[in-house]
Amino acid sequence: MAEKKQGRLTKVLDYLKHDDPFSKGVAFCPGCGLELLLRFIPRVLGNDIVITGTPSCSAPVLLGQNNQSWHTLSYFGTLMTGAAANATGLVRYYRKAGIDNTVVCFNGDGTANDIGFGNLSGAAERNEPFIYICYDNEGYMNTGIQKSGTTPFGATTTTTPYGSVHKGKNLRRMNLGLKMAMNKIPYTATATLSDLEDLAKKLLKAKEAKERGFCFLHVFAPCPTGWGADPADTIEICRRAVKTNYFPLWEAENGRIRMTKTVKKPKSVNTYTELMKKFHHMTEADMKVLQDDVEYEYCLLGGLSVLEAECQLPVSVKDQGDAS
Amino acid sequence: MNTTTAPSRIKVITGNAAAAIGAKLARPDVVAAYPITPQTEVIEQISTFHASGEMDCELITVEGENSAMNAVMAASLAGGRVFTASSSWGLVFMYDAVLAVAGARAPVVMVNVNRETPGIIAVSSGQQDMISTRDAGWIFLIAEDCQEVLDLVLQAYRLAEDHDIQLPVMVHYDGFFLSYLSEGVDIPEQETVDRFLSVLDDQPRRTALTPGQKLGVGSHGILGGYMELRHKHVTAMERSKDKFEEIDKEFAGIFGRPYGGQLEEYRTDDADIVLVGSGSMCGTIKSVIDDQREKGMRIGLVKIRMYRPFPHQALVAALKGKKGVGVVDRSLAFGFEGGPIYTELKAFETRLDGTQLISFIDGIANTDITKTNVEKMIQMTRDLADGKDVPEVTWVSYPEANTKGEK
Amino acid sequence: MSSNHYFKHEGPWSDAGDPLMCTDTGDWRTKRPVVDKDKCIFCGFCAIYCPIQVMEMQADTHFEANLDFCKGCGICAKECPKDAITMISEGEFVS
Amino acid sequence: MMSEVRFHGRGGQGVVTTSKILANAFARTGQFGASFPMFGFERRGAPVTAFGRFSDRPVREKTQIYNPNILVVLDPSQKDSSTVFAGLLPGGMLLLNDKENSGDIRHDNLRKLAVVNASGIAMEEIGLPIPNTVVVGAFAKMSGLLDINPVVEALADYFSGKKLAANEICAKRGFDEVRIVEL
Repeated sequence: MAEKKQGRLTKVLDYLKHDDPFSKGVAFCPGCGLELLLRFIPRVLGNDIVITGTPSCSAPVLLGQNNQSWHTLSYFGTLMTGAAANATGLVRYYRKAGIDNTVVCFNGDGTANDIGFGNLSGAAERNEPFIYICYDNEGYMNTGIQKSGTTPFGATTTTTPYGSVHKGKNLRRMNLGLKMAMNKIPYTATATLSDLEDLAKKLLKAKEAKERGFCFLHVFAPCPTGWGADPADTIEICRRAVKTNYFPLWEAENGRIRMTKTVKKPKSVNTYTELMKKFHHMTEADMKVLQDDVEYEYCLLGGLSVLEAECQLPVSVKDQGDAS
Repeated sequence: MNTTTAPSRIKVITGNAAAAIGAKLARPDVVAAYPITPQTEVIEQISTFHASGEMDCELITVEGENSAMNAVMAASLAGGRVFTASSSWGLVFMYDAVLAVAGARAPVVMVNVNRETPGIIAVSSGQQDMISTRDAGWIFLIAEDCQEVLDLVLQAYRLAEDHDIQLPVMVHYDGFFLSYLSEGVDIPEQETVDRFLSVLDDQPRRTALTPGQKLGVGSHGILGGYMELRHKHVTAMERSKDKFEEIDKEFAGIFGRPYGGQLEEYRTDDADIVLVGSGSMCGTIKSVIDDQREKGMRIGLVKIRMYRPFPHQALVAALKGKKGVGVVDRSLAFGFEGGPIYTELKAFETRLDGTQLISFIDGIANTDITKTNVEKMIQMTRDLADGKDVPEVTWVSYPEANTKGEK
Repeated sequence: MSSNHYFKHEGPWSDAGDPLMCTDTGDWRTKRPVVDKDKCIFCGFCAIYCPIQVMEMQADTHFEANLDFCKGCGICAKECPKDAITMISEGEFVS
Repeated sequence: MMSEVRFHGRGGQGVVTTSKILANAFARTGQFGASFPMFGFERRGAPVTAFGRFSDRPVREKTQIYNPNILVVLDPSQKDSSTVFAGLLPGGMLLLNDKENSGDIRHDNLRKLAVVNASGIAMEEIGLPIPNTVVVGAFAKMSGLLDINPVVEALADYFSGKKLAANEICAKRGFDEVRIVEL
């Protein structure tokens, strides 16, 4: 029998210092990106976090049913309209009462970018000391796959269906991560499930940065059911999203953007879209629009990450000192 | 003219300022502030107290009323004492959170400065915002004057945070007519207020969301669990009636101002006709009653101070045997001809042994409930009691509505 | 008087003191992962990428799926760098 | 006469659509049908229950179904579960989607059993193991309450083009290939 090559255990396991507080049998679809992310967070950050969640795909797991619970974390079931404001109330009282805490405001893209964007923006503007994690599955999945503000151009959902006249979403997606980074909040970052070590590091950085104020994590979390993908492809979809610059990985400390993964030879976006039925109706012309979007956002990101060093705009020489 | 109370305690301030001072004296941990006419001065005053260090609270200048209620809900469920204030469109913008607060039994105390809502843009006084949210599951209290605004805020904390109650309380007062009216108000000493509120510290601590405590709030209520929670809520609302009476007596003992609990009965003992009203209109009504009394008119006022839960037992006891009762509503009940409070009282008409009820709608959209309006209402209630033909509903300041009516 | 049968508090509080709820998700799958111990190089990719975190270490030689909860999504098989895991239809295992 | 039918399956099998198509078919014959799912969240792979009331008189009841006289089980792994048989009336019928026609299911109140390899037929005709359009054909045959034509016509409200054609074949094959066992 050939000597089995003793591979080295992945370093990611070193970050998983805490137990998985969730019951093993919970209601997420097979291959759900959200399930992996939800279990991953407390395994990295610890089981003393206070996590808030809204009616969503995570609700049947995050929120208790009568007196029974699916996990051992302290949680707060919020409304989509109030998520970040609820988290604000928690951290403000804990600060007043001197209670040490890590509050994780855990929401989908619908809450973060659409119905709850107001209080997300307010919490960022007030620099509230908690971690807001958006799991972006690009649509309202719990209600059965409707379009959201982060649904990409072209994608079909049940509210942007394929019809003879209209064919999928004809609007661009909002880039939530970039929007939040613009506020010079202590920490912003994007992350996804193919790069778990990167995700773990960013979670720990957020936990440290929250002492100085608001932290926002934009995590790309595919939904096989909603995207018409094979459940086995969830991680590969994340990998290709990064490799095509569809979902670049970066972080921003006090608004200064730094790529955490530079893709030397980015592939064209169709190597990403081919894994999901929601894109399969798209014409050449549609794909060009999507590719242009991806490149526009990536160049914007590139520009922002070198802005100060190579800024051509006139700046008052007198107070050239550190702006922060 | 000698002064009755120590001069330094009486200050001439607006209703809004009285609300802000009441909040300050209660020492809240977290205050959420978002401006809306006519409430703005409340949060401006609190911001000033906060800036000067007079108020050691976490002040959250939120981006909208919805976030105001959500922030104080969470802080309250985490164990903190909280305060916020709003009005009309702001109150209905936060309505989903208002419902969530009641469902979660978070003892939030809020001031609502009554203003016309919903549907027609009107920056003017009326109780429609209170009526639009009356079934939210909150305790509703209504103040008549600036002193009562301050006092009700303090009483609201004793009621909301009482271990047997644990319900959110909203203190209503008329925008414009009271929010902007300045009158002498006795500002209690901080120590006296601390003593009044310290009763709560001797009670068991309520359940609070604490990191690492394996406890969560905001769970699904499933079938029997949902019904159990709702039943606990309904019974707590009922308990709050007697609790409010006890708090009123204790308050009178400490601060020297008895109000009468759920209702204030003004010269009703020997009256055979009565007006039922709430809010700032009651001041005008009382002065007209005194004038009419001198002319031999046996007229009294029942002032509603607790509107939710609806004080029907107290109302029946106060009105039983009266010949005629005129209910003055400063709002509308869409779907009914008469006003909302009139319609609710009508449900108990059979327990009043033949007392006849009529409905007056007045004072909406800043219309002034003048003395002559009150005299007219009293005269119509007199005619009702004397068996004359009187329309069931009268829009006192909008005669076009009273097509059958006179003049 | 209202009971405390469903909730132990006045409000909608759930405490994790009682045993956690658990759904029989193992019954959801149509295929299951089978690990070839010889091909497995014990890298743990299957374990970190399993959404339910039920690819469990066996001594320190290889990993195996906890079939009480595995939903048969197939991520472990797809992510295994050595193709040591194959998804087999549940039909094959019906006794 | 009112039939109260309970459908058992899994997320992704089109359980709710099965009941809808039948209600649609009954309506086409001038009869009445009401179909609705058991409420709660759906997850792909998780058990799903749906209900259908079909009658020659208007259906007015709005409650779930506790004493079905007909059971339809789209997911073979649930064929022995007690919840499937809960409340079945004496003289009840069961339509089962199963690969091998075992027909070995017994229950005191079960009088008629029908088995059809709906998932298999669906794989052949539409390339997906979604059994519901085969099942509606089989249901018509087993229950004797419907001819195949209204069932096939009903499909036009849910499919079009090539998909409609393929699903029509599924319904017909269901009707023809269902094996009925009188117990």
